[in-house]
Amino acid sequence: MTGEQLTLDLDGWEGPLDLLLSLARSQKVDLRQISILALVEQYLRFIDRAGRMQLELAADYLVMAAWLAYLKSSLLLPRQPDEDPDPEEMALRLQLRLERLAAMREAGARLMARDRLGRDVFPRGAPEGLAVQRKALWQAELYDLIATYGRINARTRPVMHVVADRQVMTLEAALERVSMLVGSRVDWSAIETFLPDGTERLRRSALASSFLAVLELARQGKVELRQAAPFAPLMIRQPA
Amino acid sequence: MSALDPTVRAVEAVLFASPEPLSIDSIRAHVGVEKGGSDIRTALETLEATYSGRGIALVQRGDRWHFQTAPDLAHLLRRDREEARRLSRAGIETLAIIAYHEPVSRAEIEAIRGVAISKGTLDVLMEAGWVRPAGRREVPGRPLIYATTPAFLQHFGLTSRRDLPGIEDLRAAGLLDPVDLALERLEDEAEASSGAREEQGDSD
Amino acid sequence: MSALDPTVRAVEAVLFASPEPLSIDSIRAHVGVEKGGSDIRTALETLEATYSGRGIALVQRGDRWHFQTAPDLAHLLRRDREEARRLSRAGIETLAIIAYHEPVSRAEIEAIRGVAISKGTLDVLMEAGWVRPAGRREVPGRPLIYATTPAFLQHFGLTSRRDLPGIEDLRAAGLLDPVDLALERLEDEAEASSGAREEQGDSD
Repeated sequence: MTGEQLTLDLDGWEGPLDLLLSLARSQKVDLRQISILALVEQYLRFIDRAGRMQLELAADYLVMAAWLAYLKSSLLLPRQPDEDPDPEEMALRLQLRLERLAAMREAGARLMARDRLGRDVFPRGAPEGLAVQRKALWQAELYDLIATYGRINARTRPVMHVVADRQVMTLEAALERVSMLVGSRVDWSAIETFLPDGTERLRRSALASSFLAVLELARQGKVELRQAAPFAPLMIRQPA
Repeated sequence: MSALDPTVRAVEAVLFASPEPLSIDSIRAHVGVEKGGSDIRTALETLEATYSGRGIALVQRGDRWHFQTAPDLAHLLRRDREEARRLSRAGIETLAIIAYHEPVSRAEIEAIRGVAISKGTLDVLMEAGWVRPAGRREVPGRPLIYATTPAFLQHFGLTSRRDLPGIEDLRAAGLLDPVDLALERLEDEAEASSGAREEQGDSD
Repeated sequence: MSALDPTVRAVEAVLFASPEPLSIDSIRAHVGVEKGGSDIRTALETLEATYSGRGIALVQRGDRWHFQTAPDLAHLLRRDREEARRLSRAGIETLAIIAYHEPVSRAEIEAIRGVAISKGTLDVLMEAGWVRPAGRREVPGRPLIYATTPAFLQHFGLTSRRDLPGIEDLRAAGLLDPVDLALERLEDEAEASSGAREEQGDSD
């Protein structure tokens, strides 16, 4: 069989489908009438020979071989009703793929054989060329003009920074104040008693920074904290 | 040649001077409307007929027209024997698949060829100016799809994709349909014919 | 055209495809001797007569021959086209500054704008006919100063420059609002790069 005479130069094949197509061609019949079973045999023999010659086969050739071996056994064994996948359908599917590849291969060859520009037919060797001289009609709208001027103005106008009067107590100030006051207290005192007098805004800021300050002091072991329940007063004292 | 129709002369001159194929619109942009002249399309038809059988031919490629030498004179003109860069087999098949199936995704090309296409293959086709990305397929993953270009038609001497060799036969034979679709159709046909047989059987 | 003489066809194709004018010897080197064909010189004479009065002509220059488009159609090969083009941001800023501050020198424009202006920007405004040089400032270096033209007023539908809204009007209209400054800076950058492309485009 011609299939056996195919050289084993696997570099020449573009994957298992290509090899299968070449083998199918060797059956010298219309692809619609090839014997899939014979084709499978051919392929498996080919792969087997390659294996015996210790040619390294790409994984996809082996995957195809395994699949074809499975297909072959399914085709030969008595058909199980409702077998899935249907082996006849698998064989048909393979045949359809081969037909499609063959069709495109032939189409490619016919395409390449056409009278091609620059190889068989030639355009004018020295065309004079066509030139388009563009004349711009400049467009702009009044709105764009004045809006742009406004933007330039906004962009280049001196910018004055006004810093609002912010009533805050810094963490440093709070640390200092709490450290100082806690020494003069004998018993547990609520955190609120450490805050400076002032507006409500200042007291809120002072509460936040004093809270951080007592956490830090507690970490350093300089104060003890106690809170009976969530949201209960936070009590502070110097360690005994 | 008798043709002294001013539009015919003008179209002839513009097409000769152009380094690339021209659409009717761009021809008109140069030629303008000559008084007493025929319209551009008529002029093109006149020229096509005038040059028929000569050493030069007027041809339509896609929606563009250009002059080129007659194909049967290739032997006089082929400048150097070796073809400028031969396309690999993978390149030729990929180009054929794109041309006959366009627009087509990379996965679809690979399904037909049965192998992955190397990155270089599509690059070569795009670099040659024959293939271009043509948007994305609106399916999961939104893959890029590819199609041929006007330069493809020009290079291969095709008036349109309908001129692709054998495309009508391939379509009629279902060979441009995906395997799944072809399989469905075969099953439908098988069912229809077995159905027909059954009916015959019933009527006996 | 009747010319189906093989030599005439061949000479026609060879001359058409050649990138340069060809002598009779080099034509013969390509064409060879066609059986039953006329000789090269006769073929050239036939072609010369054939193309007489058409859009292209076969001409002899020294001892070389080539095709060229008919001289009276040269105007078709160069065509003017008017294109509406929008002023770039640099252009409109410069125009706005000139309109509000005229007469104004280039250095003054740059000082107000806070960004240098390229030479092309003023050229475009002058090409558009909206800006003109209006003498020189009598200061060291005697810089050119610029002012708007009547065509400027006409294009923007203004009776006089006094029709331009003043700074207070702009503020009231929210046009002095610096909120979109950051956005604007981004746009400037985008434009600077597309502007570079435009200038390239202009040069062809």
